[in-house]
Amino acid sequence: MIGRAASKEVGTGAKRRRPALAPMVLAALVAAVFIIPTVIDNPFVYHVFITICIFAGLSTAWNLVGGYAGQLSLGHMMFYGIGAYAGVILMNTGVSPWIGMLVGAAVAVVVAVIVSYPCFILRGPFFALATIALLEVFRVLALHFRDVTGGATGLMIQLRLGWEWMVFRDRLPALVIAFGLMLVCLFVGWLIRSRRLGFYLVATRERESAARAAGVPTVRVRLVAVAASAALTAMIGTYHAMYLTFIEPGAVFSLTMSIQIAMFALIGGIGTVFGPFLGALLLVPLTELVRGWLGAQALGLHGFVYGTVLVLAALFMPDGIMGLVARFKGTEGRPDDSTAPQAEAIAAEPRQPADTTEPTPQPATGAEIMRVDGLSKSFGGLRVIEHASFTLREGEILGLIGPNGAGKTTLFNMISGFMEPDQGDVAVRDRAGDWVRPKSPMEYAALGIGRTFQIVQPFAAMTVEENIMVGAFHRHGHVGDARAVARETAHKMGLGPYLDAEARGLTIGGLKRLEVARVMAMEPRVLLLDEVMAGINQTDVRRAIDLMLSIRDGGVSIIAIEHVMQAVMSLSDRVIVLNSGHIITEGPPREVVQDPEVIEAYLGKEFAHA
Amino acid sequence: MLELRDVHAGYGPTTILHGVSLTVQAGEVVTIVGGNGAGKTTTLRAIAGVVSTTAGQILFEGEDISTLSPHDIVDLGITMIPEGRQLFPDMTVRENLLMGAYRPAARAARADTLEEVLTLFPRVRERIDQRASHLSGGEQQMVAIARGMMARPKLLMFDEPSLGLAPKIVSQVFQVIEQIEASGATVLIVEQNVFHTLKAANRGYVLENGEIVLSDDAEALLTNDHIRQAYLGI
Amino acid sequence: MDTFLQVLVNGIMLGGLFTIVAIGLTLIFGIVKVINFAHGEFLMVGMYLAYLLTVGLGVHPYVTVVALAPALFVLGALAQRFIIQPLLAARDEHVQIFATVGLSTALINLALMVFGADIVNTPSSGLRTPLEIGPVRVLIGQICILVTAVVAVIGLQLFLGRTNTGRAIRAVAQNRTAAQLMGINANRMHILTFGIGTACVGVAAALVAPLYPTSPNIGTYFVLTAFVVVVLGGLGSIPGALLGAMVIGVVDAMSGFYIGSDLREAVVFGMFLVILILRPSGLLGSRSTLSHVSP
Amino acid sequence: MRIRALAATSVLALTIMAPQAMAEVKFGALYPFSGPLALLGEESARGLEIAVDEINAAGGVQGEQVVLARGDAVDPNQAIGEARRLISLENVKAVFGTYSSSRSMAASQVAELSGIPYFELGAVADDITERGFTYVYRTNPTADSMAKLIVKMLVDKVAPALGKEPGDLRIGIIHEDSNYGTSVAGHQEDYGEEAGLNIVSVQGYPASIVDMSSIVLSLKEANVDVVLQTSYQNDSVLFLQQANEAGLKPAAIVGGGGGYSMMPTAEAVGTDLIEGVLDADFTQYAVNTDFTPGLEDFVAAYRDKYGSDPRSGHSLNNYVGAMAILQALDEADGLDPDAILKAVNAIDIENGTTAAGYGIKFGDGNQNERAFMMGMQWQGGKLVTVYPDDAAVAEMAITQ
Repeated sequence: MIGRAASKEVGTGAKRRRPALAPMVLAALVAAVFIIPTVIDNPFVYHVFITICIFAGLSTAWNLVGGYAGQLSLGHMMFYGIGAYAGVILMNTGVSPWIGMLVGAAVAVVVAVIVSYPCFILRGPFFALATIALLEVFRVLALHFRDVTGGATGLMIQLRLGWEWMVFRDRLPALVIAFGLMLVCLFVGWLIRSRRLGFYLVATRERESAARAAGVPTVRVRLVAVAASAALTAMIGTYHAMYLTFIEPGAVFSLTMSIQIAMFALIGGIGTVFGPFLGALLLVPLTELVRGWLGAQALGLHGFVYGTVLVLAALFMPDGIMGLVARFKGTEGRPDDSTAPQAEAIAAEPRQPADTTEPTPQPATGAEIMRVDGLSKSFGGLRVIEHASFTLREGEILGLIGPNGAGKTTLFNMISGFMEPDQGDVAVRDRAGDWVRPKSPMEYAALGIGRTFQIVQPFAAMTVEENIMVGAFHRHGHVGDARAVARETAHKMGLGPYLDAEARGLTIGGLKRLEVARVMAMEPRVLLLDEVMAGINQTDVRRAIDLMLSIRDGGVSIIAIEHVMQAVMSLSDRVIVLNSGHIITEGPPREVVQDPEVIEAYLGKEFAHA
Repeated sequence: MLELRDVHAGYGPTTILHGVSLTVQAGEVVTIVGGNGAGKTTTLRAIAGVVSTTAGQILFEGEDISTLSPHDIVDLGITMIPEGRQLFPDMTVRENLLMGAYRPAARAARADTLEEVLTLFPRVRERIDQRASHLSGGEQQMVAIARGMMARPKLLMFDEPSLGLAPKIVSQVFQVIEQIEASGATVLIVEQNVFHTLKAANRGYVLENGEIVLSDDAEALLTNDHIRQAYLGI
Repeated sequence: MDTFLQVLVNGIMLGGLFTIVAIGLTLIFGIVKVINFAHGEFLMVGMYLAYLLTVGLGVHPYVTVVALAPALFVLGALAQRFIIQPLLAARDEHVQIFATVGLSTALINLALMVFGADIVNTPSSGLRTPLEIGPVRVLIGQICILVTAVVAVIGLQLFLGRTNTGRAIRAVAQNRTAAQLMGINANRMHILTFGIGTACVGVAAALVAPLYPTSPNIGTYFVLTAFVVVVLGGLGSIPGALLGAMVIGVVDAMSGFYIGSDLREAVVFGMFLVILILRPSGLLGSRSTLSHVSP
Repeated sequence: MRIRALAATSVLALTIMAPQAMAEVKFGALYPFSGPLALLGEESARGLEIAVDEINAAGGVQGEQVVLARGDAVDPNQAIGEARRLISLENVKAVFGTYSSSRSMAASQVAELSGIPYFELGAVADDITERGFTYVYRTNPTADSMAKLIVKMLVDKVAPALGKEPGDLRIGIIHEDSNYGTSVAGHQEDYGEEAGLNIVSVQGYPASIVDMSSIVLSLKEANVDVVLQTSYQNDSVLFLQQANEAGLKPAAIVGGGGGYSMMPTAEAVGTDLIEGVLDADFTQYAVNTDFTPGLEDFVAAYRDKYGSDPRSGHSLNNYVGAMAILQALDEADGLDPDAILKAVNAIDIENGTTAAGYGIKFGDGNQNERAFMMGMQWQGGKLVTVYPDDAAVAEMAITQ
């Protein structure tokens, strides 16, 4: 959960509603990286700015994986090394590094996909350790296969000058290429962040399970991010090798440099589009200066300062420069969460004055849409669900009740693909009318089955609008459409005033509604609601009921786990009672609550006889 | 013995309790009733010091404990038996019980307390050298209660003791709670099994959206229409 | 055959060395659940201290353990209290990694400033004397390391299993909230654990310093190997660390002898990756500690 | 143009902290002053500093005092940056450096493209002067000459002393696996095969290694007579200790510079253990001073300035190279690059007339074709020169 600033990003919702000052400042800074050295026209200044471009580019590319996808890679230089070796080896056989660059990028993508896929099961520090180990393996292999890589002696490029060879006597062309590469990285970073892919990545990073429920192909989006990142890193590697004219395994597969590019991102603001750029812009010249001052003073002094700065930055500036900027700008465009009562009315059309004791007239329900047959699941020795079977019809509201621990959520997990049943299966009728047996959350989502989680799973660092957009993207690939759907849904759910608020600031009630809004935005055919009424105050329960009924009237089937009996009674067309993993009864709500077995299970033995 | 005055508490930016006031007299069994998410668990956690209080006071035997840390509160004689058992899964039952008497005051009488507790829970004695994670849900709940008693608390707080247990086991758990009451201990209990709890309790509070909306004798609450409708479903 | 035996014994001795270094790491890793990239640098600091004390006071290097263990305990406890703990609340666990990486960098360079890039050698005081046992040779110092490693494993295991404090430490690791409800001060237990883990490194430093040259970068080598050992043995499992270290030690020695020294690291890290992915719980790890793998 | 000048000035003001003095000529001193190579980087730079002091005391270069602008070449990319800074901001007339081969490769390329003379005084990688550069010169001997000397020493001295034909010697080569060790070992193999030596094992290992028992064991298995090790300090110490402990006792151990030339290594392993170990390296201090005139003065100057004896021969060799260049520059006609090249190309110093023994004359690729290494042996706790004979101060002692 990195980067509060992630949600304040240029290119996302915040952009249009705020004076465009920040983008202009950023654009000016980017341009300055090119203009300053050309004006001063001094080779050293050129070098500093070329280095800024290279590190900003590398750091931005790293950020696709380390920031957006939240996978802390500390071995990213493996891709840089691949690019560098591809470029140099090919150049020395007479192939232009421009082609070498593409070859390197292609190889890096292949390597990235192969090594990342298994590593994605690893979390946080373990992913970092695995990437370090991979980097070491690459370095050792580069040392070992000296026929190809030149081994420890390294490889030198033949000094052929000109655009074709990326080597110049003048500094300007070198800057042009470095700057160009940096722009490409920034553009790709911006593009990904402002498109569906970026939303999916951040959603996956924030809450993987919720993202899967929203139909996000979590593995695929991360692989795309890794591939893009690897390709960009490799391209910069190729160019930098031409710039250095000499490469060796220790220098290109360098852990220190891998950490350094991650650090630029950290200091600038991990997960933001321009954070890594700002980090490099600030730190590269600073490092040069500090080395000038301290390098000769004492052995290791500047490394000591560098390490200390890293610790301090982690302690006091975990959101980086972009975080500071966001904090400085304050919470404009965002209501004060602590005082505003978030129990904002749910804006469903009021229905006929309803009487809770009067069962809602049951509309003619359609054909079967889901069949659950003989599901069983045990954890360890404990049978959580035993042989559960039921069907769901189109436009039906099915209440699922039972004491806590009866297995309701487990059942939900199995009929949304999050848990594989030990026995039995789930069949869903797809839009074409054929019965299919989905397996993964993604397949369930693709069939139009949306679910909420009992324990709310917001994408905490995203705004309310962005949270809902993740759901909306399921049907609307375009950002604009998704945003429109998200806003409409938000207003319907009474979340209108909080569109720009970060999800983490909402109350439990607000989060529950956000959870429903996100799944609603998927425009599902079947809605699985896990205790969405809990924590909503009494008056809103009525409105929530109306909302659900209007959803149902739109042809959506609903299965609702609910404890608020008032809601269960007035909502459900049918109620299933689950106790200790068994379905003990099912039928119309009125009948079910009269059932002595239900009363005993749900309310206790004494009550049944009372 | 225990008094909450307008307590506000929550997690991070989210406030769950919006001014909860209640009292528990020595020797009483008091229950807090409410829907999921109403703030029952948070109330107990605030008393135990696991959740920090943002406003209001929690007085225990006249002393304000709202700023104390959990281990200090345990020292004062308040023990909470958490929801979902929360045993130490890789420890044996004996080790779990010993952890209950971790604080120095309880440690002195540890052997005696253990014997007393095991007498109360013969089933736990049978399982004493098993790993906690290998026990059934009901057994785990017994161990959790036994562990709580190891601290020899003046006030014992139960959070959803019947959660996830089969009806037969639930009855057993409540029998145990009644035994504890009978021994004169003060008990504050949070439970979704409203009927059972109100049967066992002297008094009850109804908590909705982080506020106490009703308080009365347990018997009166059992016949209260609002309760019957909202929590008993009739 | 004799050669094979010698390689095997070398591997086991190396295993002893890795155990003594990794044992503190697995404790910290398994209980505080923090990945401490500065672990190797703590060892480095310990080795320099051992050198200074041995040379300065003219004592046997093993005597320095009396000062090293407490000194490193304090160092570790301070790191936990002032660097790790403030970051536990951070929304992002990555920030912790950056912090320990920063600490590691700072310590390496601090050593460079104080001692220079030159290696220093702690007097070996007879510990380098080879013993011939049948066809194999081992150093007295290596045997001391192995014995201490085994004793430390048993000792820590007893401490964690049989003492109140040890149980409290485990309780915090297994269920922090429940532990707090038992009246255990979880933060203090973490500081204590970090301190004990680092104190183990102090013991290691006193044992390792007389046998191996000390340089600012020495920790870098050890820390990666130690991570491999910890993951192989199973996170937080003390006997696992011993087993993992033995496996890595023998693999290291065998691959160095039979495959070639230049590919040794590739073999060890390759093994690490395979274990991480295929058997993330390690050899002796409990499945319940698998917080590092997606469900 | 005014704006540009202003901007340049402000950047300069930001970047340059050193005070400027009058009537001086500035050269760059580009070495790794921090990072893992800092120790010998610093030691190398001291040789250059002593040469500058000496030249300044004698009136400077063309009447101007020489000042050095330091550049810290921690890694290749920084070497490039520092080279650029020295050349464009400090406006140095030439750059001296670099000790480390990889840094030298990177930095000298900057100088070449900028047309500023670059004098390598200490890096040994052959490639540096095999790139056909115009502005890059090297005064010191290379990896190639080190390997050549070691093989010659084996054939000329070691084999006869052991009473064996060179072809009967079983030779094991081990080396740290960075550029330095790898290239020396590669040449050892080539020259060894040329000389008909029986090389039975070649093994690389990372310099950061903490346990060499596997290598020691495999050498023992291979039953080697001679071990050639090219190494830094840590691995030299480890090897000597672990070989001794494992009972590996080859008739000769020949080190290739690095750790073997350093007093701390001898202190670390003990004088007993290092006794008789051979070494090939830059000229060191226990050498026949008839062959190295000026060496004693250098050592005296070093002691004066730094308060200790030189820690290795790196300072001496940097000193010799720098002196030759600076003296040539004093004779030159101005200090523009072409004048410098002209003056340097004219250098012709005979063997046996410098403090390092070797003469200086630039040949192919601007490599000093007269540079050679010396063979040394640890005798009685000192590293004494034993080969070639005219530089030797002691007989090589080989015991069977």
